[in-house]
Amino acid sequence: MQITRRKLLRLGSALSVLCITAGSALFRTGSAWASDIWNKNAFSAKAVDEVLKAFGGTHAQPSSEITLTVPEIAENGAVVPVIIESKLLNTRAIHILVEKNPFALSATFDIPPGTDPYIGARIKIGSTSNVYALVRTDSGFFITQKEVKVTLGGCGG
Amino acid sequence: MVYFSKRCAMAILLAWGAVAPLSAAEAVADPLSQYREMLGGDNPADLWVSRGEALWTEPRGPRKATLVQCDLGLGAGVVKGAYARLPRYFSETGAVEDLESRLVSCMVQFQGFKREEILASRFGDGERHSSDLEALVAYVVTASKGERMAVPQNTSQEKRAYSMGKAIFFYRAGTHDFSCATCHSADNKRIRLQALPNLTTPTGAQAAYTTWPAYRVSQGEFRTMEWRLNDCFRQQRLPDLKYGSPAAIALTEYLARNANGAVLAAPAIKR
Amino acid sequence: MHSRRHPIRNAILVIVGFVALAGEVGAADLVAPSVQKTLEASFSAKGQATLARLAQDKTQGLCTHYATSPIPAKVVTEITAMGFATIKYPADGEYLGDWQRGEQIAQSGLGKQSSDDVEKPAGGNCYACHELTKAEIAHGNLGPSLYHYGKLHGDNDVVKKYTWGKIYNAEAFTACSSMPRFGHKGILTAAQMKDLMSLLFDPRSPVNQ
Amino acid sequence: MSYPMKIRATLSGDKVEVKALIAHEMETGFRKDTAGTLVPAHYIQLVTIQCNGKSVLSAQWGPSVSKNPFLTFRFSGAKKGEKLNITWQDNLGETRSDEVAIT
Repeated sequence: MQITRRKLLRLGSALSVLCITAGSALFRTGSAWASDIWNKNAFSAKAVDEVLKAFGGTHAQPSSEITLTVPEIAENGAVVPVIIESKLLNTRAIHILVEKNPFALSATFDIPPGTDPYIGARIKIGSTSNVYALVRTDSGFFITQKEVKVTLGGCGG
Repeated sequence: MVYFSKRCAMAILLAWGAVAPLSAAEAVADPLSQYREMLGGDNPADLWVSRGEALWTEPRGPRKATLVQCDLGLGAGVVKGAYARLPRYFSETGAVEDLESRLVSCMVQFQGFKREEILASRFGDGERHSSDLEALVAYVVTASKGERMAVPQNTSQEKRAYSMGKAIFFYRAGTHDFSCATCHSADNKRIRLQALPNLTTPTGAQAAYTTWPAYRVSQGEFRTMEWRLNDCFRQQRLPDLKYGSPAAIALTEYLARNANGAVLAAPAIKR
Repeated sequence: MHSRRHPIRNAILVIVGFVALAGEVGAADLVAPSVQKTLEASFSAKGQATLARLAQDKTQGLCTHYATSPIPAKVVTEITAMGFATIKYPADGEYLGDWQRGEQIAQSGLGKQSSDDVEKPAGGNCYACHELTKAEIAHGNLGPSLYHYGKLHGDNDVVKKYTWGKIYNAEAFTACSSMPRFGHKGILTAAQMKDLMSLLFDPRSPVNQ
Repeated sequence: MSYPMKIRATLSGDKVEVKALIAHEMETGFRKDTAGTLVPAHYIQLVTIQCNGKSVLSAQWGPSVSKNPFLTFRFSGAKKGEKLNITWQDNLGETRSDEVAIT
């Protein structure tokens, strides 16, 4: 049951790129599309390992070919800048994960041919936590991590 | 008299001696510089600027009028450079006005909005949603970005507002004995990790005033100088500072005038 | 740096202050009536922050008056004496409470603001101005570091009595200190102050690690 | 109702650098308002970016992407004046598209 669902989701995820490319008219027809394409399993996973599973992976190899840039200390957890660049061949997708957030997965980006394996985004981090850059290539999943300290700010109230 | 000159001389000596090593130490010591650098120039305040521009040119209010007749001090409809020259005295209202009280005056006068209604939602819902007024401020302020602060002090009213602002800055009250000066009258001080500008010096006032208004990261909203002052007084444990009130404008006059000569860098991005 | 001034500089200021001061200043005429009037016209009551908060007590009036000039020695004595007279030491003679609760009080910046719930206890917000532990990196520097406070100052009643007094009413020791008068102004309860005392003195507290 | 996005697409060399700011609440569903009521989740789930009808990036977001999201990336194969389109769709079915010319 679980496996079938995961397979379906994986298929859905792969198809989503095609659907979106197929034209914005289809995409805009209704909310049904968002809920079909959006990877609910991955986004409701609590732990980093569960997210990997939801994407159909079993193991992510630590890699120094992924550059993850985050501030060491964030003045406010509501906006934490994250830049990820992958030097791995055939990078297909980049995922941003935060270990201590209620749901680990923050964002995922599918990288089509012609687009650099480079993403800059801003995310919320509830409290001091490891941030992960999880990269999917044709030869599997790769990962790197860095800690971001989230501080209390200002006058405290 | 003798005392003051000696004290000044000592202060100058200390300052000269301290500047070089301190700034080097500060660069290393500021643990938040990397965070701020990464946020860089990509400021969500831009979203309010386009909203505000549309609000400025759209016919709105009971009179279906635009704000292009509004005189922000440089003549009707002139937006560019206006913020760098505010607050100032307006003879037609007989008062010193800051940008925000001026915008309210114009919205009432030309568009027929009710003052109480504008003020009721002056900071949006006070939490997550900025108001149209704040969006207008974003637009007008951005039109002065890069200009030098040149707040006039030609009238007795402007001079009175300045000294009143200074007096309020040092006024200690409330359950916690705080005044503005408690946190903002010494160099290299922090609350938690946030650097506190010394607003009694030109350098400090310039750095602070030219980076407000700002996109406030903690709220995800654009916030104005009136908001900044209002929230400072809240944290001082004082009652609610009225929008466009004599005290709000006097303090703004004091800070803006102290910032003269500096290049306006607002809207900035803040914690 | 509780004090706005260095002690030695303070002494110089005192001498000069005496010379400069022509007559005595009463609390009533310390701040220009126009300032009071402007403030009253510019604020409205909100939540627990009523307009009464704009009125100054004598200490606040004196400190505002001398905010940009030296405080005369006589006034320093007056302020510290007034402060000292307000201090109430624990009725049961016990200065200590629970350092873990103390840590929470030191972290919290809530209390007495127009936006705060009156039913909820206030915090001390100690970290806003003081370093206390190595674990909390987000601490201010308006006040001195209190790291190793108990370890450095010893575990004796004289130090405890002084520290209690300092938290209760800092004006008793430093005229026009930036530190709120936590006991005198009813910001913290006696029980909360005991918890803060433990945070400072308990050998198990992270302050003394 | 939503406010327009702020998009910049700049060609330098053979690469187009895209920087986009999107006006959106990105409510997590965990936050309480001042009255203590839980604010329902409201966040962008899908973002697709196309140039000349071809997808140059597609993203899925959760509620932990910051309010008023910012996104930057680079792609090649486009010329000045060509149109770049960004479309988002959120969990409540709201959607918005904005377009800029590459400069």
